[in-house]
Amino acid sequence: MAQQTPKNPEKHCTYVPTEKKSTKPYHNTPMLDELEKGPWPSFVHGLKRLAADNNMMVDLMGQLEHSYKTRLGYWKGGTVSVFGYGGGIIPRFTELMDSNKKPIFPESKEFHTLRVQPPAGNHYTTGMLRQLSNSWNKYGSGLIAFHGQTGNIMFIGTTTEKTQHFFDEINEYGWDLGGAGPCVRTAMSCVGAARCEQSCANEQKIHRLLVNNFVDDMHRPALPYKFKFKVSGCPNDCMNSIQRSDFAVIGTWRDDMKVDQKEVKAFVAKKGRKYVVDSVIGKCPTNALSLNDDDTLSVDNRNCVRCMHCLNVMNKALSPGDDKGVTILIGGKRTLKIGDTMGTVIVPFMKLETEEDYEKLQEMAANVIDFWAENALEHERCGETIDRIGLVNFLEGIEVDVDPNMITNPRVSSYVRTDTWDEEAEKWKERKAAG
Amino acid sequence: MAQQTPKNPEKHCTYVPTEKKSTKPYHNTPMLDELEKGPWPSFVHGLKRLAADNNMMVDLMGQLEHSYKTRLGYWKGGTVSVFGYGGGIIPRFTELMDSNKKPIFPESKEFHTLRVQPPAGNHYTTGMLRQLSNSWNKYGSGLIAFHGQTGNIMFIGTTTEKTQHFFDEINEYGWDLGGAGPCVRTAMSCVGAARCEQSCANEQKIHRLLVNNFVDDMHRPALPYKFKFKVSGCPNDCMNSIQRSDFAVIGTWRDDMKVDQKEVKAFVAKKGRKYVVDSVIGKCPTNALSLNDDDTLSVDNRNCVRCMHCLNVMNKALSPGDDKGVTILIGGKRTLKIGDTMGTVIVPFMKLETEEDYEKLQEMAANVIDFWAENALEHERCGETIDRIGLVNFLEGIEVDVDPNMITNPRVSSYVRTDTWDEEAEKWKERKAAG
Amino acid sequence: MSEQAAQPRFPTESGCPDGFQYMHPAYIKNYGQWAYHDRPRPGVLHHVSKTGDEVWTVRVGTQRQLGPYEINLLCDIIDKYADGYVRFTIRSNMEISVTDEKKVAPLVKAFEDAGYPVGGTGNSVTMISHTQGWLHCDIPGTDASGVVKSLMDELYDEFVNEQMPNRVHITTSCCQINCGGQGDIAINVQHTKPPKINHDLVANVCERPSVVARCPVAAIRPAMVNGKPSLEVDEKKCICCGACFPPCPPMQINDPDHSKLAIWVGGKHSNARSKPMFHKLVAAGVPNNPPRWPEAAEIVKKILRVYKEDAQNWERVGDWVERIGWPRFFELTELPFTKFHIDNWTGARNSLNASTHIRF
Amino acid sequence: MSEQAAQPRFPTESGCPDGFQYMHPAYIKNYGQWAYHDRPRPGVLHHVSKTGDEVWTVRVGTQRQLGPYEINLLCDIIDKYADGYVRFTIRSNMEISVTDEKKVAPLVKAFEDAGYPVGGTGNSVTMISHTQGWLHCDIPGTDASGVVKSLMDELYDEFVNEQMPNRVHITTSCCQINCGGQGDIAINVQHTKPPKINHDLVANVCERPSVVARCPVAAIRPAMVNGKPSLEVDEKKCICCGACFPPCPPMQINDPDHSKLAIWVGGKHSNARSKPMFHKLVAAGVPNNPPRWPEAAEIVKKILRVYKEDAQNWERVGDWVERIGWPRFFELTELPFTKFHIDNWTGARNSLNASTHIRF
Ligand code: SRM
Ligand code: SRM
Ligand code: SRM
Ligand code: SRM
Ligand code: SF4
Ligand code: SF4
Ligand code: SF4
Ligand code: SF4
Ligand code: SF4
Ligand code: SF4
Ligand code: SF4
Ligand code: SF4
Repeated sequence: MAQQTPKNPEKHCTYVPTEKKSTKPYHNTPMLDELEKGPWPSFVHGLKRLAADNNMMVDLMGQLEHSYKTRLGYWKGGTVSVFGYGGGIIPRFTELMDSNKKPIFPESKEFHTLRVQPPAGNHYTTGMLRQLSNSWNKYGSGLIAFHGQTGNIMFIGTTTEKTQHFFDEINEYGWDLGGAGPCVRTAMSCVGAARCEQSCANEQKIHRLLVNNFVDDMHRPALPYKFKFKVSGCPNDCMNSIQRSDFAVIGTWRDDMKVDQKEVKAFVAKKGRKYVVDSVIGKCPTNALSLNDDDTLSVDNRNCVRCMHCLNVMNKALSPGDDKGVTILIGGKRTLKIGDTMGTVIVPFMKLETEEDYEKLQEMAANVIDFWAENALEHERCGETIDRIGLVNFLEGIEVDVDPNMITNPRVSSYVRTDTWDEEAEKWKERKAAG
Repeated sequence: MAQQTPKNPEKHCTYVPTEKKSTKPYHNTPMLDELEKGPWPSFVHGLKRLAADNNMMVDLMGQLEHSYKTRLGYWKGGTVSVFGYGGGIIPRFTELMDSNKKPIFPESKEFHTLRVQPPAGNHYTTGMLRQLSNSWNKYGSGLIAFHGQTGNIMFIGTTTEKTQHFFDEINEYGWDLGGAGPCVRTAMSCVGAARCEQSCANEQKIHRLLVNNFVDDMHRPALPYKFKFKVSGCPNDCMNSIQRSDFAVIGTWRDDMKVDQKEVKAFVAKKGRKYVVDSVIGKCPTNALSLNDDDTLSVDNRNCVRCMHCLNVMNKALSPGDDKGVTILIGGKRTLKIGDTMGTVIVPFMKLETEEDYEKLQEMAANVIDFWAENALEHERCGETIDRIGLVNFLEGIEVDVDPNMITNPRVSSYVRTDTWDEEAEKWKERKAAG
Repeated sequence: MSEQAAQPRFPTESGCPDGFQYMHPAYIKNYGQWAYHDRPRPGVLHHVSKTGDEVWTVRVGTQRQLGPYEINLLCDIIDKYADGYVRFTIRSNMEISVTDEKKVAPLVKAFEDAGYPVGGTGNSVTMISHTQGWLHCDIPGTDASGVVKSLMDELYDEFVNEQMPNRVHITTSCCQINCGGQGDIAINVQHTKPPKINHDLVANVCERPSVVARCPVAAIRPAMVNGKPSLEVDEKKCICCGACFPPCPPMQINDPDHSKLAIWVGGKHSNARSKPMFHKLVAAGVPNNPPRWPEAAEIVKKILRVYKEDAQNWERVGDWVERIGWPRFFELTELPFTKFHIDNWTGARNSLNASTHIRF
Repeated sequence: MSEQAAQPRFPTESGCPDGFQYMHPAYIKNYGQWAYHDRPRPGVLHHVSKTGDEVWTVRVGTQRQLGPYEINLLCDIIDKYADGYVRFTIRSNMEISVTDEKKVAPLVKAFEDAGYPVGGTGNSVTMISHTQGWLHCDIPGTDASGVVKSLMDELYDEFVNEQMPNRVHITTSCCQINCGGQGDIAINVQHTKPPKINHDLVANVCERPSVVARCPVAAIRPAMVNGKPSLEVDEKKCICCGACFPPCPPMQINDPDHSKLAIWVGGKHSNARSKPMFHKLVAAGVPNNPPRWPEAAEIVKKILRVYKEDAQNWERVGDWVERIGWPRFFELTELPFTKFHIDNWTGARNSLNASTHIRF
């Protein structure tokens, strides 16, 4: 469907200035032009506005159009960094050369990206957005991605020289680079406690505590491979942490969920019993819910697995309990080498109240990274290490006791050596006795 | 708890004759004697009765007691067969020798077992049982196991020489050896149509058709390894065929299940709505059932996966449909080498009505065995072959088209080469068009 | 005579006999016609045919290994109180059918008087499926008949009554190969030490390449030991499965002390409700303690007690544990959870908890 | 100046900035105090605090890559019609909160007048999470911004309305590495030919051992090619994943014709109802067809249409397919089922149907 013509074209996402500041003539971009059509805000209008402003983006559009035509990419990597750091920059050099090895699109022959850590939760004032944008205009293409899939602000497109100047300027007013390469990466946390009733954790604190404890490991890549933290305030996991981070911290609660029976009745009255039975009761993964004849709700908290579904649907009537904490899962990542992995529960529940609690969290993260850094092969993610050496060896390495919550079911394979069964059984009994 | 003293000790499972026909004195068997206690019929009383009858069992008890004392077994294998056959016998020779290499228990130094195929469904007349028992008394220890876990009658304990005589005698009146070694093994089928309302197949016919088509492969072991058929009349799978056979044939139906609403109401009246909801409706794996307000039952046959549960519980009210047939799963086995495997659906539904239908079944079995025999490594079960070469290659080998019912979900791994996607997609479309 | 004897006889390859020859006439008449069944009492099935015919079937527990005495004893009862037809179930129980309800009670009584339990139907603990053990097998770590007898003595009441949430199928196996197969509860041998190799014999007795090929973890290497070709085992790799023992008896895996028992739970073959499931390890290091294996029996009884109390109608052991979760299972049974419970075999990743689904 | 410039400046390793500096005052005041929320209209969230405070949040779709013009355009609106605070979601949507309900309608209108869609909340199709593509990445098989723009044009109505059974999270990725991650629907590159190796460059550019180590199927061997040390690929083994390309650009995996798109369905991160799930392959061989990739868009729209019609309330795409079964999914979407759908990677055994559970 087509974009209806705007009332105020000068203040519209489709606006492209007629006045041209850039000195280099535009390239023909018939294919990209196709993407100016349609109702969704077009990045092509954006590129054209920048091309009107600077030559780098004129040539960038030339190379991009060429990619569209030939269905191939033309960037290669390299090494660029700012003084004192080893990572945080994704350097790009054009591969499109003419017969005498000169760049076909010289103005954008260098087109590096700076990965800058956003504030936890991606909160900004308009003032700060404008300030960042202005700095980038001075030193770069002007193009900023809010945000990359790992959470960084990506300042896309500048030269090696200007990289340093830009970093110096924004670092002065409080911004630091994120991760790139084999290092601790920029973390992500959900809006959580700031604006979400489901939050069982202080995402802001956890996020910054974890990642700012490893600034050195982030800025000077020396780990076997990337390591990502993600923090979600509840099992809805809006940060995709289980599948997309090496170290996932997810809020949950240990006591009974809160049920406001008045609101339950109101909900039933509004939606009808059938809806409640089909959409809430019937969709509980463990049949832990039943709707009483008086339109109140009974919850079998012992079998509730904190999946969040009923709290999501009956948002006003049901809430997490008071005894809040986090579950930690380790080892999630994408496909490379062994296929996708999800994080595995390593800490079923960790209370996060006192400063000591938070220190324990920090220690846990440090232990994991230390053990992994020492034992992983090159380019091996933590989840791959666990898969290779086995969960049990990993647990021993980070000094965490086995717990049945770490598994969905005990072994089905009889291929195991149980010489020391009695000792291991003793350990369990002692731990139980200790409580 | 102790066995109460019998009214008629002479006609009781605990009876041991005082009169002794065997010439060799009994060995002391304090440990075995312990197993004469308790209410369950004791095999030890049985052994003692036989020991009273023949010397072989006197010494057998001696060796068995020795095993109990030392917690070790003392049999080794060897090669014994009847004329014309290569298998069907499990030869046993004692390993317990004295200092001059003479058997410590000479009378039972040979203790071979004949595996004899029972009639499909394990049906006997008392006359036939007595006749078999008499033959075995003549030539063997007298001890018979009804039945082995693969379904054979096991005639336990005789010498190499008598093995032939016994076989000759029973073979004359209609009994044949089963399988042992790398060959087609004795099959099993449930009581099924003979006495079970759930039966969706003619187990008798399927069982004998399959196995008697391979008598040569059974009697002359020349396959990579064992191959077992099992036949269950319905998905209750009373023959454990999915996990315990290489080729499982299981009855099922394609049309709607039969619901006798009168009986449904009667059942609800008898058991109450709560029971019906908790034990039937609520336990359907696909929520395909709902209990109407008038105590009748609605079945979503489209989502019913024929699990049998509701038919099991509401046995009188619910029955399989009319359009009956079988599902075939291939590759079940126990642990060795790669861990336990279950059979995989290879034929979601096969009609078995006409003789042609049954021939198709026979062909399918022959194709599977041929392909496996040609492509398996030594000592590799069919399920291991499938696991090693991949289901797709196996299907191509036996010329069966892929079907989504063979899997629980499509691939999650992107590690696949899809060059010929379009051709494969075409095949599917053609098959759909063909209907 | 001797001449004849010298003449070898060619076998008649008759294969699997036709069951109809020996089938109860009512089965034949109503073959494929059965309408429904109920259970008038534990151990008795009542099947009704669409033709209106009815059969009552009495299920009787046996010791599986039968001699002439008990075969005749049982056949006498069947001839006298029933119709002379009998079948065996997959669990070595006898099933005797009669078409006249009046015959049921006397038939049941006759078996009970002769010491044979009537039961094993429906939601009972039926006969344990057992294997050969020391009586006959060449590789057993323990006995079969003895283990089964001891357990059935303990579970006698559960056989003759129907008091369980659903039917309970127990299996035993006398080595790790596990001919008994999967069970709601399975008691299997679990070796804990690598094989002791009798190097003098290997060369003569074993086909070394196929022994090497048999090892699931490739722990076996051909080697020369004091001048003779033999095999050696990498004891770090070896998981003591005993798979090398059948093809190569000199690889002594059995050990009176180190061959232990392990208990597995939740195996299920039927497709009822849940799909078929493998059993899972719950306890190992259980002493192999003849003649009555009391330690194994204790654990089995404990598990059954908890299952009986906690499971819902029609939940098999595996269904039940899936519902309440494994952590709760270990809590209720008070069995220790150890590192050995965490699978590490191919595909083990699928058994890890990759979610926040946790019961607190 | 130049002197100064010569003096390198030491970085302040301040790390991740404190979010409270830039947070809306109502967020700070009610931090951890929120009681519930509802959605007065698509694209607007209304959160109520235990303190009684309320905030209305307007969610606005953006093109992710923003320049000074649109940053100022959007900030002007936020300053004029809202409170000067904004946050970005994980899907590059802006969220602008106001404490006065009256401000919502004008704010929404201002964004819409400027061409920015308000939506993406609740059971809508929210913004597609995208990656870098030809714009910046060194290994892309296709573009990202262009694919997303084309798709969002097609799905515009689903973004500004809430008409789906549950929220729909779509991801795209411009190579098989898949930075976009799992999605209810994921559109990823799928290469179909092994890398073409530029042997002249390998020696200088690639650390051969680590390239060899990168291959998931061990298809790469070091080799001498016309006198130079290079690498060779066993094309029988190679599954064309492209993993060797990032560490060794001479292993050209990208091909204008043979780098196709594949569509995956049923990925799910949340723990709601079902545990997290990986997405599954449903269609491959889809042409990589800039500038608008119509073939991919068609399949995505078809899947969404069927999902919308057939799924129950609150079922995510993955939940829905699990309930109706995959055979039904292929039937309803009329997508061809092929041998490529059958997994063959480690643990694939778990994806085979080892039961008679079949829908006819
Ligand atoms: C006689 C026998 C078949 C045979 O030809 O040998 C048989 C016969 C019946 N089975 Fe079975 N099953 C028999 C072994 C099995 C087995 C295999 C085994 O025991 O090793 C299984 C699979 C076990 C497993 O899943 O691990 C088996 C799983 C079932 C089920 C499914 C139970 C469940 O809910 O999972 C049913 C349905 C039911 O219980 O109503 C069933 C139902 C029945 C019914 C009620 C069928 C009928 O309507 O007649 C039969 C009477 C059983 C009873 O005890 O009430 N039968 N049944 C077997 C008796 C064994 C015994 O002596 O105890
Ligand atoms: C006799 C019997 C146990 C019993 O007392 O009932 C038995 C006994 C033996 N089995 Fe078994 N198996 C018996 C049923 C089974 C079953 C159950 C079944 O068939 O449903 C299984 C599991 C299903 C399967 O086929 O996997 C079974 C899985 C094995 C295995 C493991 C096969 C595997 O691939 O994992 C072996 C080892 C081997 O074959 O190398 C084995 C090997 C053996 C050997 C031959 C031991 C050996 O390798 O020397 C045993 C001979 C004992 C003897 O002296 O008689 N037996 N075996 C069963 C056969 C009696 C009969 O013919 O009726
Ligand atoms: C703003 C954001 C977090 C952030 O800090 O960025 C967010 C915010 C909320 N999410 Fe989310 N989710 C956000 C990304 C996600 C993601 C990740 C993603 O989009 O890539 C997921 C996991 C997706 C998956 O499972 O693959 C996610 C899974 C959920 C769920 C679980 C849905 C389900 O049934 O599976 C809920 C519960 C619900 O829908 O009520 C939820 C609920 C919510 C609620 C309603 C929480 C609350 O009470 O305030 C928030 C308003 C959402 C809305 O649209 O109505 N949020 N939510 C993200 C908005 C993304 C966007 O712009 O569209
Ligand atoms: C920029 C970004 C995509 C985007 O446009 O948003 C991105 C871009 C690249 N990713 Fe990524 N990944 C980005 C988020 C992700 C994510 C999502 C996440 O973090 O939640 C994943 C999946 C989760 C994970 O970590 O597995 C991801 C999994 C990968 C992988 C596969 C890792 C694996 O173990 O399977 C690679 C390949 C590698 O690391 O060797 C990779 C490699 C790359 C490289 C460096 C390509 C390369 O190896 O040369 C890309 C640089 C593109 C460029 O020129 O900027 N990227 N990458 C995201 C980072 C921006 C940011 O910092 O905020
Ligand atoms: S993860 Fe939970 S707490 Fe965080 S935003 Fe999503 S729903 Fe709210
Ligand atoms: S949170 Fe999930 S598991 Fe718990 S009761 Fe609600 S729906 Fe059930
Ligand atoms: S498998 Fe089915 S048909 Fe056969 S006996 Fe069991 S319940 Fe009856
Ligand atoms: S047979 Fe099973 S799946 Fe079908 S309706 Fe009955 S319980 Fe449900
Ligand atoms: S389980 Fe092992 S020991 Fe027992 S009979 Fe089978 S093979 Fe022999
Ligand atoms: S016991 Fe098992 S693991 Fe050990 S060497 Fe023998 S076969 Fe290999
Ligand atoms: S998906 Fe591939 S091509 Fe796209 S950004 Fe990530 S690594 Fe680069
Ligand atoms: S494309 Fe993938 S499979 Fe092929 S050689 Fe490269 S890394 Fe190996």
